[in-house]
Amino acid sequence: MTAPVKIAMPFDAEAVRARFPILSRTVYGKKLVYLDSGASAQKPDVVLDAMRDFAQSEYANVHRGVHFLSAAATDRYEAARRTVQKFLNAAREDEIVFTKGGTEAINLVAYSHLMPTIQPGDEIVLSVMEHHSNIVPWHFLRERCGAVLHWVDVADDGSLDVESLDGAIGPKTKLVAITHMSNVLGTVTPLKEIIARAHAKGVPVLADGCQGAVHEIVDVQALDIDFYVLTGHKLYGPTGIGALYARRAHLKAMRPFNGGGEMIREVMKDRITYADPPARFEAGTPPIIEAAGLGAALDWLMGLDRAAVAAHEHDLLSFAREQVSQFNWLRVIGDAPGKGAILSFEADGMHAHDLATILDREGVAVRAGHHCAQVLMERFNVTSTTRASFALYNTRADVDALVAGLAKAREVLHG
Amino acid sequence: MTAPVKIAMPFDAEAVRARFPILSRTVYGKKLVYLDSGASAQKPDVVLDAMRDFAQSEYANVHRGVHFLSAAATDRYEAARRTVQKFLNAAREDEIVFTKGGTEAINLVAYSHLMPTIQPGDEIVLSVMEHHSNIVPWHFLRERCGAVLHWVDVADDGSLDVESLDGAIGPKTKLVAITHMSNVLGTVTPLKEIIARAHAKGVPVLADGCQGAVHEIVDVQALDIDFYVLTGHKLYGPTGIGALYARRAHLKAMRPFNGGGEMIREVMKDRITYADPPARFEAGTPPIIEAAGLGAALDWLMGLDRAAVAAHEHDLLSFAREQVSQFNWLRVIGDAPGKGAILSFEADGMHAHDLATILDREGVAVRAGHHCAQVLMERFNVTSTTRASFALYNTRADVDALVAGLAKAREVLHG
Amino acid sequence: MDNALRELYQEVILDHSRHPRHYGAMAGASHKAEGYNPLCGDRVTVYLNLDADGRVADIAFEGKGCAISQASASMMAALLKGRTKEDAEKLMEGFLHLVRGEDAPGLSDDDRETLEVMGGISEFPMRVKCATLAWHTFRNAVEEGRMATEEGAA
Amino acid sequence: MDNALRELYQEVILDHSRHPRHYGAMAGASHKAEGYNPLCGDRVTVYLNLDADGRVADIAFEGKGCAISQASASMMAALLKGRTKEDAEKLMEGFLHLVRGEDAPGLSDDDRETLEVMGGISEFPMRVKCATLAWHTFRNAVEEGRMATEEGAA
Ligand SMILES: Cc1ncc(COP(=O)(O)O)c(C=O)c1O
Ligand SMILES: Cc1ncc(COP(=O)(O)O)c(C=O)c1O
Repeated sequence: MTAPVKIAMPFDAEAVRARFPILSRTVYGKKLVYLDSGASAQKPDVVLDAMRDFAQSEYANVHRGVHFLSAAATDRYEAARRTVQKFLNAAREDEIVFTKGGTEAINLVAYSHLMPTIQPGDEIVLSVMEHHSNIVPWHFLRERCGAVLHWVDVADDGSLDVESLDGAIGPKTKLVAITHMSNVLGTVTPLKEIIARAHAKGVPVLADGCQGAVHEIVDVQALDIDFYVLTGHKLYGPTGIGALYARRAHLKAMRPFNGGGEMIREVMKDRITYADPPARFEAGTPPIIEAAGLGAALDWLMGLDRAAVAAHEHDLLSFAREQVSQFNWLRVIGDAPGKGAILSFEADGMHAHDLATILDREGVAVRAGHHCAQVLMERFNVTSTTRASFALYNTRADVDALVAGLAKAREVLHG
Repeated sequence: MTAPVKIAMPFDAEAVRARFPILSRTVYGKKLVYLDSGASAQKPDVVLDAMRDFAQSEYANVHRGVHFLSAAATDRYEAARRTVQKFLNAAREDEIVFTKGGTEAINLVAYSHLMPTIQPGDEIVLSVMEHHSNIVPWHFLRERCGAVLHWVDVADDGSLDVESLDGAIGPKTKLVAITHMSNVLGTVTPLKEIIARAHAKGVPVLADGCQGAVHEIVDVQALDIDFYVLTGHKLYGPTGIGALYARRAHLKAMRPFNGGGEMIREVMKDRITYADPPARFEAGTPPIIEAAGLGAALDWLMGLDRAAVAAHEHDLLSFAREQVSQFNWLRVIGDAPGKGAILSFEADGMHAHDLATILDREGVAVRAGHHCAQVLMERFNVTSTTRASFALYNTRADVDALVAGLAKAREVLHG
Repeated sequence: MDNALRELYQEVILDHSRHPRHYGAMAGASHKAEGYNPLCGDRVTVYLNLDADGRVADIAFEGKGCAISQASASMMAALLKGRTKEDAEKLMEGFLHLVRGEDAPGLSDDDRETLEVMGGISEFPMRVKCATLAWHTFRNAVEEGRMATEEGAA
Repeated sequence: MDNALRELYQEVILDHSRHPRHYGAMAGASHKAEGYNPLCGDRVTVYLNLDADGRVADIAFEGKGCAISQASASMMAALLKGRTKEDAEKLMEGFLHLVRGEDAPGLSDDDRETLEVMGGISEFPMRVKCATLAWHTFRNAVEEGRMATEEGAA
């Protein structure tokens, strides 16, 4: 007997595109070519429908309410939590904390997990390719508590220098905070190996999965990770919501972050006790409509053949990589093996902002700037790059438009 | 010459109701009577349309982008900021900080304004009728920094004891944190007088306007207030967004709260500088779609005759107050002069949860519990109350349904 | 009237809630625990005397709460008196299934009949916590609620 | 090609950006300021020699940036050399109006003609900051950028 072979349907990008109303619009009379999903992804109709339907038929505040709508809204909110749990393969639903985004999830770990106990001289290890959201909270600990930041470098191709982790993690290291996928280089980090090395020294690991969760399949149990962060708006979901996965034992020991409704047990004039996680970390009215949207986005995504999605995105990336290699005036930054669908580059004598402006007029939306990664810019000795980032709704035709736009920019700026 | 008389059109509640799709639904086969707007208001179609239209035609991440959609989204986001500015009559748009809700706005003041400088023994004055969101952040300062909480009492009718403020504010008082309108009692506090008394002693004032901004017209300049907080979902807007008004001079002196993208100026390995307000306090991708929704909600609200809205809500309140006085087994908690459209009560031998369950089966959604106001529950020696809260879309027919439901509950529970 | 509501607030339940059995503090209890429902602020205290065989020789409760939580506490006290810990645990499991509208195979026919009046709660998921508060508190009392004795407290 | 784009990147601008006038550090400047655009990470340093009459006796700039910011800095330097502070301030006001697509009544006809090539930027609101960076930095240099002299530094 042989195991049944799963025949993957070829990924139908056109069918997927049809679910995204915005992709049929034009800008300046040109077809929109949206290559800025790394900054924020567009939303499929299922997400927009879910939010609207929920808001106009079952909306109320969650928890505490005994009435019908409140029960319905609570069910929806908690169902979204279970959807995130499933998406990350967390062991328990109460290991998922809803936040307002990826940035807040990382700050929550800084304020609630590290700040109460960190001592001057304690160390935090992070990489030079982190997004500011995975740098600034640790700078706070440096400024306010005397923590020391230890930077792990990347190689010239953008790969993480994993070997150097062992040297970086010392007896005073309190956390390794590392991206799952760089929003500039596309580099995917070997989380399993990083975690093994950190755990060997008893150090917990936080992965910034704001990009990684979009392109990779995440299994927090298989990774044996301590903290994993995602953000809704890059996952084809709404703004205003993100999530922190944290191991139950960590959550139970963590101090509250925001204080307010929902997160307490008893409030008296001179005394206060707090609720158990995850409620302890969800002060105030949570992003209820957004949870409905995020739940719909993840359900939709999990309903696709994710391996086929990944193959499609990798095809776009290698096609684009190959196409731009015809331009000898263009230098790609980030060529790590196995990298995700992000292409950053510098162009001789053409500033990223000029490039992006000209591409925009051709309908091609790319990002130009430091991408909230100034430490990485310094590492590659640039002030900015132009970045094209690909999502499941992009096609080779989009790459063609990018390439044509680049040629045009060269013509405009170099005559 | 006499001034032209402005003839107010009678408020057309039916026309307003028609804008709220959810209000035409039924629950358990009964017409929905939604009297839980104090927990969260329903959303008019203009808000749902604005969010959906924006998300499917002009969405992208804000700031930093040079492309068309990013510019369009940035315009929309910043326009929403100006709408909030106008709604509160703030002097400058950069005095408006977007947050994820009212709770976070108060925490922002605690973490960024007070925490960096507060000393053990410093005092914070608050009232016993505060919502937990305007209590817990100050408890944090007590627990973590040794601050002392000073409680101002309310009279038996729920009025704030303003006289006692003078005694409560001392040389070590660092902030008066007070609700604009109690979410349990409906009491509207005399902010102008409170601010005058506090400022006379050089103490800044924060008003929790999560309820007040819904029912009262707010003018932060006329009030001369330091901090004013509102939350989107009670203002007929989406969840996931709120706002802090803070005087420019305060904002400029305040330390960052969350760290991440947008809120920095320069990030280096060993050094960091921060952006000017309001960006300094808006780390990460903000609630962009939610800002479009909140902008639409406030524009819609400001387009109504707000005096007529207020008159309508007061009519509902006094009608309900009068109707329930027929029940000698029911005790209203909160009868302060000029109070807003919230009716809390206790019923002899009928627990709030039983009442709410029975009302729910009649289609009437009310809230039962401590309403995130345990200190106030203690003040009135109850563990919970039943609360009916009225919004502009409610009618006298809704009050009739409430009253009929109460009679029914009495019958069920007392035979 | 609504059938579900009639079932929820049937006479047996209202009677238990108005005239709770075994109500009041118990002096000299061997075990005690306090339960709290943060959603509504309700509290209940359960007192036990467990004899040498681990049998509930006596039981009492005290506290304020809604009709459902009071009735549930009162019925629980009446039912548990005289049972062994193990028996009580089985009864509780059955009860927890019942109020969630699930099968409760472990219950004896007698117990099932007595507890069936609480089955109506399964139509009201927001109220299930009201019904289970006293039971969870009982379990806490057994497991962690041993009172200090003269010797133990020394 | 797109007209707005052709106007934005017209030959004069590209020429200025490729061959910026007055480029490089200036030794012995009386005033200096650094400008930074956090949106793109671009930087510019403006050096001035203000003579006793408050006249821009000499001016130079240095820095990396996009074509718009470089061209704008270069044109600014060429235009401001020899002007009084007051004159420079007026010119800057006019320029700021122009790049926002507004009337610039204060400009002389000559200046208007020279600056008109920058008018195309008004079609690109996201790029206005690129064009104004050098000018704001110039203002900062005049207002707050006095360099320490031997006496002043003592
Ligand atoms: C790698 C990475 N980390 C963190 C973030 C921050 O996420 P958010 O802006 O949603 O808070 C982003 C995106 O902006 C990102 O790309
Ligand atoms: C008076 C008052 N303050 C603060 C809040 C908290 O607002 P949010 O839950 O939107 O953060 C509420 C509502 O829950 C409230 O009624």
